[in-house]
Amino acid sequence: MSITVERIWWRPLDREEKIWVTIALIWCLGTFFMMPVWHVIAKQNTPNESYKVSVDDFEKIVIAFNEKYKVREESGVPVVHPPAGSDIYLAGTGIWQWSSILELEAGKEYRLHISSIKGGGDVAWQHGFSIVSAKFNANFMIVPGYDYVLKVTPTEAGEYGLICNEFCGIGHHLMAGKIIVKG
Amino acid sequence: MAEQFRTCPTTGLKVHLPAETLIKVNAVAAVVCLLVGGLAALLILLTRWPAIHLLDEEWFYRLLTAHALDMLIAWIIFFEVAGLYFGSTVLLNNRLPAPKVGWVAFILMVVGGAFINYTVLVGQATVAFTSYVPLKASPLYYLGIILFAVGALTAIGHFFAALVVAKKEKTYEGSLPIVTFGLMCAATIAVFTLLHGAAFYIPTFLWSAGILPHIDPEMYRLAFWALGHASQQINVCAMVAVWYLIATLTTGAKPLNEKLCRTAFLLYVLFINVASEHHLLVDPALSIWHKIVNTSYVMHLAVLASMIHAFAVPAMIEVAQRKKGFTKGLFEWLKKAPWGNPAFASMFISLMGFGFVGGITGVTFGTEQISIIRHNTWSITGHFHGTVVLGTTLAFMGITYYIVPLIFRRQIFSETMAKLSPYFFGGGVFIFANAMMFAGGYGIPRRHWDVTFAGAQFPFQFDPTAFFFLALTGLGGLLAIIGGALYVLNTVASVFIGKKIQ
Amino acid sequence: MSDHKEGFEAPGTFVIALVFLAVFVVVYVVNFKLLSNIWQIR
Amino acid sequence: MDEQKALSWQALYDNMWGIFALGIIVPTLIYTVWGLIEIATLPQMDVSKAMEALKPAVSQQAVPAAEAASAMAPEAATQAPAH
Repeated sequence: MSITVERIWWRPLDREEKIWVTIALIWCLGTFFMMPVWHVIAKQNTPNESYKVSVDDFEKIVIAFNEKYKVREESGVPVVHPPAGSDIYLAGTGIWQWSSILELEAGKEYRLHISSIKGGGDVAWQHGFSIVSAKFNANFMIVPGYDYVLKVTPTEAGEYGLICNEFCGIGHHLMAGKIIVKG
Repeated sequence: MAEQFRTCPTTGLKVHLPAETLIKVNAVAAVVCLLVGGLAALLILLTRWPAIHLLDEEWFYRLLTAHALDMLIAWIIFFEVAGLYFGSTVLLNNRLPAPKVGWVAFILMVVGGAFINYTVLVGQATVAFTSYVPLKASPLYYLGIILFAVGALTAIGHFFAALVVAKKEKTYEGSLPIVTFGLMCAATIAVFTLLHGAAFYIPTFLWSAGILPHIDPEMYRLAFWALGHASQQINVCAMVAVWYLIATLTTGAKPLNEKLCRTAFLLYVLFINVASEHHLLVDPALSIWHKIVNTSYVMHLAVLASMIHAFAVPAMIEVAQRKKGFTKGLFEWLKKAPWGNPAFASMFISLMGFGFVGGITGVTFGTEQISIIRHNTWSITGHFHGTVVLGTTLAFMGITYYIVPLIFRRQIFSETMAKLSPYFFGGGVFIFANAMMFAGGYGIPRRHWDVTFAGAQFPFQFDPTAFFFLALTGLGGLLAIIGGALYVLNTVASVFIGKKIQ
Repeated sequence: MSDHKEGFEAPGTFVIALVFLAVFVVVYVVNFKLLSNIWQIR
Repeated sequence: MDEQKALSWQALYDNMWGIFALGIIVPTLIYTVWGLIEIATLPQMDVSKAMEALKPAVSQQAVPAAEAASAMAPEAATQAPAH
């Protein structure tokens, strides 16, 4: 096996190399500019609004929110129906549950704040916020101490699953809830 | 000094004996880790296959943690250290400047690896690979990772020192050979990675020991992925270097244009590490501009690099093959390639698999907005099994068939096993990774013990098609495990009972 | 080897590369299509 | 002449420590430093405003005027004597 390198290896590219590098570069730049362009032309984008908030403060807000808009309970979990267009709050809890079942109206935009609270447990974990349905899934991170604001418009009525998809301890796989969207 | 070298009769390469011993021990440690990680893989696989659902939840998460650490960190970094010593000594007719330092590094890594495996297996560190705070493991776990990282850093420092010595003692002329140049780039990427590892594992260790009160979870995520994702970029870079090496060894090919290949490696060094952002695209706190610039490796320049390598490696093989007279049509060169040579088969499957399965999906899922539908689903797991397993692991398996005769001076125990292994492994992981990605498309989460949500308050029912892909993942995984077992058994048998080569 | 040639030195590889690019484009476009099916989020 | 140019480019690529330095500095600045600055300078959520909006709904027979006044100008309400 030869391991010597030619003395001069700096030389022009062959034709096919030039063509391929050009094609590849165009594709790479295209996929790069697609991201800012999609922010302008499309309605499915990563939200750009978030805040710092202490775990206890967010818990206070979630409790107040649930109390104010609770319409009923399902298996001990409050179902809340906030007014369309309002600020709404949802948290993953330290006992591997979701803080409420949201009941939303289709076609209305909400400012959905997501974060993590202790909720009767000892620790506010990181969670994965994953809306799942037969048609799609959408995923965001829940990080304790941070309020992530998703300006979300449920487009179609139905019942959607809400599961945790970030490992958050031993109760992780039981952490399933739902979001109800009314037509 | 002279008696510390031997000359390989077949290749004519000069081998520094202390370096040879270090290459041996690191390679053996790597294969042991692959074995442990592989056993964990089998058990996890049989648990995520809903029809079998083997382990209980506690053991599932423990073994998932162990599998990730033994594979993504231990197997690959041990092997890379062996590769770095090889690239900086044997390929350069060079010596390893301080073999004792090599032993210190090795011992640190072994002790670190032992701490990690012990704490995880006894249940003191069921925190998954990421150990996202505030999930807390015992301090020994973090200490294990720190020791491992310090050991790896020491080995990399040693590699750079060897390069300096080689240059000073003029053991080679002109530029570094492309393989060593690629390894040097991988080592640079590794230093970035391991420094970030130190920057947050040390505070996290102190937090776990009760000394620090709080670790900011978002800062932890930012720093963790500079280790967790960037460590896989070391693999990409090292794997590409191995492609060039195997292409040369098996077909006598030479890079068509070194300028192009080296520029591509340089683009890796500059930009590949920022793609740690792939894990933070749907995180709070970071702006969309930080996300877009970083997730795209700065305008996809590192993707351009991969596309260059993906062209340059088969092109150099094609040119070499055409010179041998395989000039009929477009693909005679490929049909008549040495497919019976396990190193070639591994390399070419690795090349294609990395590009078509891992690479395409990596760029696509790493697009800022597309992350919304892929983040933390099984699609991501499918993607990185396409890169790290089908790509890196298979390439490393391929080069083993040269390392065993050259360094261990043993014949490969069974030619048949060696021939079959890459096809089983490559085919298995191909099915497995793709099936995972389809399952993830239905929203099947990663790191999840039970996607039927039995016993949950509000169980969600996934589309039945998703369960077809879960089963297909299981089947593909079993095939891959057969291929992996063939490799491990064959390698171990060759090293210990293979026929000696004088 | 480096001297300029009119034809391609590695036409087979070039075809493989174009197939690769085609698959890439398909996967990329399909994913954006899937993305456009979800709720409006901004 | 051409060879001289090629050699100087090659020397650039042979500069191991230059590549090493760039490989550490570039991603550290673009990814880590920029990211840490963004996380560190993230604004605080306005908790009191959020809580204000979530006050229990006022029932019809309650004292709307005082409530409204305190909601509008909390400082003024605290200074005013209690009813």
